[in-house]
Amino acid sequence: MATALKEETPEPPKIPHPDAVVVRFAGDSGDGMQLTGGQFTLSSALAGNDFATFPDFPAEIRAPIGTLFGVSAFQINFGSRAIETAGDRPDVLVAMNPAALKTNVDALREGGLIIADSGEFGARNLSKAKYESNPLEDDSLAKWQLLAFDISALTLEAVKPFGLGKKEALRSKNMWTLGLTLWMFDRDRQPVVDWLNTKFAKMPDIAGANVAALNAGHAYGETAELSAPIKRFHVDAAPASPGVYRTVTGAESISLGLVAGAQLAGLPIFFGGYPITPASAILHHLSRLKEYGITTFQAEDEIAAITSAIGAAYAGSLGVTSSSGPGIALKGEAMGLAIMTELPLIIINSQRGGPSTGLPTKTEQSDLYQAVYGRNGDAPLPVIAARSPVDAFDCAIEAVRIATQYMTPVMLMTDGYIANAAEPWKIPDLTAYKPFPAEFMAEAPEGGFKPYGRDANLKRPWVKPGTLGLMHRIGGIEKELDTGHINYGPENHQAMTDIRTDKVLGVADSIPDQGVALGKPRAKLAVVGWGSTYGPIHQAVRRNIAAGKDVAHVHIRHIWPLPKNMGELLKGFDRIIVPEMNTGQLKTLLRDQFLVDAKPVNKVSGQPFTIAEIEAAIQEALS
Amino acid sequence: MATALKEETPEPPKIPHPDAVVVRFAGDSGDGMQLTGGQFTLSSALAGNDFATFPDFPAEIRAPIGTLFGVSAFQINFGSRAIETAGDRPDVLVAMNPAALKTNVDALREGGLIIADSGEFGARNLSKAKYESNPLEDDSLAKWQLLAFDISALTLEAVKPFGLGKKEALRSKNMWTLGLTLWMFDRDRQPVVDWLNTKFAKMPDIAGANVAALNAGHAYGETAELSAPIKRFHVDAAPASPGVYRTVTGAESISLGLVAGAQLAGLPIFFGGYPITPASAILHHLSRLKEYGITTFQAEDEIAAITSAIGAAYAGSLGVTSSSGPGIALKGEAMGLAIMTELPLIIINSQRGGPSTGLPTKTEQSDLYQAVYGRNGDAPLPVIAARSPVDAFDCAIEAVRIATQYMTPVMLMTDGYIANAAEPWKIPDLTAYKPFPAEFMAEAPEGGFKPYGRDANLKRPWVKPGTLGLMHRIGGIEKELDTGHINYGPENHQAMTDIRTDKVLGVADSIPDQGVALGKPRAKLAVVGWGSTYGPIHQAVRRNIAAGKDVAHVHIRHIWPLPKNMGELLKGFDRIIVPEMNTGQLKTLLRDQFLVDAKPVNKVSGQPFTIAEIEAAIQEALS
Amino acid sequence: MNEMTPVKTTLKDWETDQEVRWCPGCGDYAILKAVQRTMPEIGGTPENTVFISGIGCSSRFPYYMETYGFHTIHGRAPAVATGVKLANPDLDVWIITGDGDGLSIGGNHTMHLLRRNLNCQVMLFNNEIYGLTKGQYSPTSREGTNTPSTPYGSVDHPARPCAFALGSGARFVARGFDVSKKLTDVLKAAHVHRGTAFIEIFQNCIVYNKDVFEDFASPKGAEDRQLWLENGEPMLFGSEKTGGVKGISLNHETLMLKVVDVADGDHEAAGVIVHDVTNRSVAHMLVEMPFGEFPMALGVLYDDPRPTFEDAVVAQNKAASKGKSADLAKLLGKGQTWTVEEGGPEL
Amino acid sequence: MNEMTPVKTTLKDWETDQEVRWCPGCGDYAILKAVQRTMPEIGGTPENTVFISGIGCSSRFPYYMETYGFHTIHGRAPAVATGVKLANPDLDVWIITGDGDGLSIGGNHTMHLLRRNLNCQVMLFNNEIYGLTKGQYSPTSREGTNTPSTPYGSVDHPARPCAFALGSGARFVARGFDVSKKLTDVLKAAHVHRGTAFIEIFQNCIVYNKDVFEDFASPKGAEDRQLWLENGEPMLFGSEKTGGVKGISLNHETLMLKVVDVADGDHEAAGVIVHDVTNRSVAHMLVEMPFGEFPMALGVLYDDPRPTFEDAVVAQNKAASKGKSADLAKLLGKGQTWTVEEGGPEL
Ligand SMILES: Cc1ncc(C[n+]2csc(CCOP(=O)(O)OP(=O)(O)O)c2C)c(N)n1
Ligand SMILES: Cc1ncc(C[n+]2csc(CCOP(=O)(O)OP(=O)(O)O)c2C)c(N)n1
Ligand code: SF4
Ligand code: SF4
Ligand SMILES: [Mg+2]
Ligand SMILES: [Mg+2]
Repeated sequence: MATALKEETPEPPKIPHPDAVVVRFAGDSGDGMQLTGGQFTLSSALAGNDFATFPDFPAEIRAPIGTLFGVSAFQINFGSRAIETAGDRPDVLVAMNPAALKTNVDALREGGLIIADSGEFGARNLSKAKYESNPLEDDSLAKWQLLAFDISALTLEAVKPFGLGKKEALRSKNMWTLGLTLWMFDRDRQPVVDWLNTKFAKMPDIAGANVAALNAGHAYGETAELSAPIKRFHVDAAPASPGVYRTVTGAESISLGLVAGAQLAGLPIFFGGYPITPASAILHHLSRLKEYGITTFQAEDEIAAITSAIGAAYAGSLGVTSSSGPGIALKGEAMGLAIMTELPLIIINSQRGGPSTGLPTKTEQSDLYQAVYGRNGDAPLPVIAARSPVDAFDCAIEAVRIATQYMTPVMLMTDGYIANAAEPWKIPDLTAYKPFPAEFMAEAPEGGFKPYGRDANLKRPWVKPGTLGLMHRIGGIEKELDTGHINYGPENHQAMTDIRTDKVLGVADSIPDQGVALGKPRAKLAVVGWGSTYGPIHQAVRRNIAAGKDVAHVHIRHIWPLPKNMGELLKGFDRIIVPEMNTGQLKTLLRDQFLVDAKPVNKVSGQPFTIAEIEAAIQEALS
Repeated sequence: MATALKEETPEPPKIPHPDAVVVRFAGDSGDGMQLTGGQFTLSSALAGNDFATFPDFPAEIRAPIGTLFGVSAFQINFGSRAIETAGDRPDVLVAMNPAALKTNVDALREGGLIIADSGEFGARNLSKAKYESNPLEDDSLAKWQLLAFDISALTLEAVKPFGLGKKEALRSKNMWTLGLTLWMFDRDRQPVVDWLNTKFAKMPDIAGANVAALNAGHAYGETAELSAPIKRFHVDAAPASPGVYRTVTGAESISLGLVAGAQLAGLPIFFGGYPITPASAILHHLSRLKEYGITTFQAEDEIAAITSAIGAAYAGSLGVTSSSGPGIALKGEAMGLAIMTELPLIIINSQRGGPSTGLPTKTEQSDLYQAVYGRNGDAPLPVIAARSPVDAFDCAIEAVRIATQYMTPVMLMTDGYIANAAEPWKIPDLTAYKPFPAEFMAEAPEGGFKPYGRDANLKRPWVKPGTLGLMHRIGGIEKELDTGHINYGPENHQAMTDIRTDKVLGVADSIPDQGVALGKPRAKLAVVGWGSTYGPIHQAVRRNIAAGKDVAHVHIRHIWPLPKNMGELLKGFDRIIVPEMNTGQLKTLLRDQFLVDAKPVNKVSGQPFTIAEIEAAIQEALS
Repeated sequence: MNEMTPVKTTLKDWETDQEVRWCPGCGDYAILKAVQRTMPEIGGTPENTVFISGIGCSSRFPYYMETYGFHTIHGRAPAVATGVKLANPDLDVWIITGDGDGLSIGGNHTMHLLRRNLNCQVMLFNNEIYGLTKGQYSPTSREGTNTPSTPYGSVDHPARPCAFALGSGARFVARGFDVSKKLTDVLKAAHVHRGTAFIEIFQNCIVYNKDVFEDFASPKGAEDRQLWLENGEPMLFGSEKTGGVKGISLNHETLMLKVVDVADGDHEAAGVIVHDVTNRSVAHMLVEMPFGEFPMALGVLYDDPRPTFEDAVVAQNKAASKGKSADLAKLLGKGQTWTVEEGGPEL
Repeated sequence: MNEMTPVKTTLKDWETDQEVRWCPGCGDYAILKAVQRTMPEIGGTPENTVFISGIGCSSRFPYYMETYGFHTIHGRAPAVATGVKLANPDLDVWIITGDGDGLSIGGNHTMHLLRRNLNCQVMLFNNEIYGLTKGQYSPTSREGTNTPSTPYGSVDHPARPCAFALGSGARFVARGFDVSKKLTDVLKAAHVHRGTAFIEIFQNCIVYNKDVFEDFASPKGAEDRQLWLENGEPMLFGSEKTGGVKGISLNHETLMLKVVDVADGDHEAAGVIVHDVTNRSVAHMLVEMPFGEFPMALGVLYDDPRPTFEDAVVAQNKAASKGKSADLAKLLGKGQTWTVEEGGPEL
């Protein structure tokens, strides 16, 4: 997380070199803040910084201009050292209008810098933002540094040559702001210029105007009269292992992981989806990748999405379906069918705030119960959780491996934060991944064909319809051992229930032991997490260790089955806390399985944990 | 459970008086075994016996005649002492054809009596039942007493006067058999005769034929040549508290409980259902009770069933919906809506074998996870489980009380065994139940109308559309404190999540402390159960206590929230076992909540536990 | 439709204090105003009116109506409405749904609502796109629609909402569009109809499916491209100044519709069909009449009431209860009973 | 329909070793035999044939066909079939469903299957009852049907499967009944049709809805009560010995159908409609033709192919992949990248 700028600048060098800075761009939904943030992120990447971002946009598509609920924000934490969170509190806040200032300024650290477009602080916008008086003029912002000037006017001025209408012209405001921030952080403009020219290749005027605005903002930094408290900073490149890097969001990374997994398994992908925030992005990504043997199907609802994927899996494809909480709830019955018919299927849950429709654009981890326990009957399936955008890639591959090697549906958990956040990603070398080709039975084996026969993993054979001589029938009624016929017998039901249970538990034989992400295996306190809480937990634990505290960070990828050493590992710690963005769900699993006194630390606000919150919880647990 | 007849007859009196006997009627689906069992049950009731029954019919509507999977059975355990299960092993088996013998004889205790219709043991039926030779003739049945005679012929003979076709005439076979068994157990025929005459009032011939068959069977017992090993028994009346009794099945009892609960709350009932085994019976019962202010709606699917009930609750009725596992899975998303909108709704789950379509006609307890954890988001709701047909009545009333007094959906758990089993029921005196009238807000209170304002129970007001001046909007998006407007704010979401959690936990303030059904509160071993395992657990624990063992039986009605003293109570026992007809679901709840080492005892065969199985588990736990 | 003593309300009485959260320029605004304009005219009372919606931009509607409102879950509004109406048949229920909400995930509930003929109004906002989820194609999107989920264009044949409604058994089918002056008339006719009144409203999603209805909805050339149906009136469109008056006629060979020129106002000579709102065969042809070759059929296409669901349910509940009392003790004591006398030892 | 090199199979090749578990006398037996008789005639190959069903008595069907089979969950067979067909378009897919499975819980999937026009056959066993759950009324049950869930008679208006199919965009709609000799012909026509072929088969549930179709299905009086449609043939029924030959004609005033007498075989004079399977307007009238006043329309009511869903999907997948390789490294390296040189300290 960012250390305050001041601290970073005790004496010269002319340009101070803080080891991390947090900047938040906030404006109207129409102001293009996500774009601005995206380009600033890219520039940070090219500058070799490590970083993490947090886009936070409104539920409304395009809320009326100037309203408080219409504010869209993008936060980036970039540094010359490892960055795992988007930062607790911004050092710099760019506020494009009063509503953006009102909704974001309290997050700004004391002494932080506000850059505001005074041109937008007219009476109308002020009242929309519920300001009695103009905060740029009364001294309500005293505890922060304030830089206010008429960015709107300056932009109009800059783009005049292109003779655009006012509305059009003002669209370049965000580029002006970006130009200024690029200057502030001593960044190269060229990549953005190139990006603008390709993006607006068909509209040279728009391209020109945006470039002009970008340059004007940059020039403004250069030439701004010295009286203004505007300073420059240079954040050095972060140490990173050599290689080619790109930025990746969780949604991209999961999509790419599925493609990679399918290639390692040698299978085509059938993706059955139905749009829902924040899961839709995966459907969108995969829809563009047809040349990778991917068929995407936008079904009439989530039930058709999963059942079509089950049909495709039956016919020999890797079945994938994806949704968020409410949609996953609708898929529950069909998951049971996939469990009973033992077909390879991946169910991706991009979690959002619940219950019910809840908070579609906010992040949460409250679907773990649903993932592990949320079906009728004894219906076990493996559950995997990604901890970050980059981690989602390997998690997706792992999900494909388990689904195909064990003939089972697998639940892959991510969340709204991971889905939208971006990280730098060292592009992996696929040859480093061991292939796990899926096998189809092509003819009856020794001793005859048994649709529900078993291999060492208790896996049943996968037979494609179209295979000569292996015709058979499957379905959702209890199956008979080996034959797969309908069977209501007591012994058979017990035996099949045991097989379904043991098969899933057996997956634990193929996964690595649970390690400790930071700290000692037998530390005084373990902070156990899963999913997107990785960043804040990791940073908080690192700081405590640095401060000499005996704390460890355990982060679980395999939620079910749990790694075999998990019980032993947990019993080694004196105390355990489990921070979750829910009311305490993983905690239930751990207490049930291992009878360890895992104490919940819960936050259910639709916002990620801050490092400070985890630090506080650690402190309390240690006292 | 029945003690073997022999033991009951050391020396005269002429008619032995065993304290309990188990009889199983088994035949083809077409043979009317369920009817026979039902009438025998009634006669046992009128004889003052306590009893429990277990109907076990095939999944097929009418399987082809004579097939093994077409066998339908009805077991009754009746005695002169308290009876809690249908009995582990029959003392008497009535087998109407080879398939019935084949599928049921192994359950018969050694030395038990077989009554078989030799007329049905022709080559065709024998091969359908996969018998090489006729078991009535080879000595494969040696370890049992065998009474075989041509019931078909005897029936045809008896009903000749009514000049029915052969097919028609043979339909009376079951009455012949019933007549014989009534004789065996020294019972009065008149009630059955009356029942036949009313049932077939419109078809006097049929009525006459059935009565004739009944009498013939009875007479056969009287006159059977003494050589035959046929004995009579008299099972005395069981002690019972004075009052008027009837028999009741779980499905009836839940329906009646809902009606009673609605009257205590002063509300009309809206029941939205969709047929599914074994839940349909509740829809059927309620459909006949329109004069009790009940509207039943057979919806197009389970989702429409629950959402229509939510709509009705919104409009001021008690909303009720009912299904079994797969259907409950489909209702998950809508349950979230009821939780978010805080409307009174009862969701009844008549559990059956799972996962997926599973074993529709078999009983199981494997939906507890789904009930407590099976929704997206943090979505708490109270869960209640009935332990027997009679208990289901009070459970239904309790569900109505909680739903209306706390404005919350409530899940009421029963299962296929309870739904179909019959018990004697002392008809309750409704004046003994305290009314809990539901309140509707009719006008804005002091301080203005707050759709999401709270009372002491954290309950929000219930306002009927149509109420002047209280117009408001509700929905599934996170609500704002008090106003109920849409609100995505972090603090608000945290606060609302806490309120939803605390409101449900608060229900514990209104429920009795958990008691001990049998044995001492601080016993060496507690056998903790829920739902329909009550009978076998209770009997097994009783026997162990009788044998001087320090064992207790704890049976939980309130699954969530758990009674406040539960942790304390459980921690008082040295050891805890939890027998469940699932892979260990209540056990998860107890271990998570109280960190007690509750050990699972699981049976997932679609059949209830036998007392012997629980006894074995107790023995193992004590050793 | 719903009998109530007409009370005087004004448009303002039907507005809430909630900020309207649709995109600037969204067609939903016009529809909202049209409804708020309609309510006073039909003598509606806010407290007896309930707006029930699913999920979607359109489904935000209830928050902006000063009535009772229920913003339910995706696709389920018709089922919720059925419960509301059966619990209280006196309420005036309006269902607000979208082409995704009502025809994709909710298609089955829409079908059964129409089949049962619950007495309510269904306003289906058809913008041929999923607005709220940021622009994926919907079941009504035209073939080849480029969206985030169909980057190469959609391939499935679009559903025809009105044809689907008729096939499901609808007894009232109408069409309008967001900015049309005549929308209020359509809404009034829908409200007068006893039974499920299905109204497809073409709505401009300015952000994700801009102006797809311009070809007939735009004022210029409107008379040539819009066929406004009036019961008892010939099916005429076009005008002298715009290439002549035309009419819809039937080819009695093929039994298909065709466009005919109407010379000096003599529509009979031209064999123009006179609109009979109760003619189901013609209704089928009108809802499937391909736009382009034909104008867009608007207004009340079909209106032929039959008994409503809640009337039948209420009537049966009444009849079945007749002469019976809600005596619980009697119910509990039903069937064969027996008495255990005093004295027997307690259990 | 599905191209495959005809191979010789016999009825026996299509039977499984599983005991058939329907009630004795159930209409399902006859339908099973009809299908097993049809498969050899259409040159089907068991290994390329897949029967996919939901839940219900009818949905037990796949267990009795010696092909690939999937007994899925209630109402979802069309969606499962869509996945199967998109994963392998060469398979010959038959969907088996019931009036509850396909029109109640599964109505929406049926609608979207028809709209998209997946190339498969849908056999909807309409017994106007929920058989497997022991006899509750279904969406096709006639008003007043007494069942355990409607002890006072059902009150909702029944759905018309074929009308629903047409409204959903069906391009092939046919009708038959369980014991009809002509059922195999209908099945063959359905199989020849490229696209979703919807077949409503009236089926006698002897246990819970006995003989509800007897009024037209019973052999006696059949020619008066059954109108078997043949493309290009006049719509004739009845016979000289049974009160005269009759035909279906159109009242050109009301545009409604009517029954006319045909004098000495001159159907033209009587204005009897000549059946054109591609005429959608007439199809709409036929599917809604009320039985009693009219005979029951049977056979192929409508057959007018249009492009299928899987053809479009496959074509687009091909086109989009054209000239592109599935180079994963290229995909991973997409977009703006940067390189960290050797030497920088490891993280
Ligand atoms: C169960 C469920 N699935 C998916 C979604 C996501 N979702 C919300 S609205 C919507 C479709 C909206 O389209 P439409 O009904 O046409 O309304 P519009 O926004 O176009 O007005 C979807 C898919 C959801 N909220 N719930
Ligand atoms: C999700 C779900 N809901 C309900 C059921 C119970 N159920 C099984 S079949 C059926 C209806 C069967 O009717 P139909 O489709 O007409 O088939 P039929 O038995 O009449 O051939 C129902 C309600 C189920 N198995 N699954
Ligand atoms: S996305 Fe489209 S439909 Fe939704 S509010 Fe914006 S313009 Fe209207
Ligand atoms: S219940 Fe009816 S449909 Fe089902 S098998 Fe029996 S006769 Fe056939
Ligand atoms: Mg839409
Ligand atoms: Mg049926």
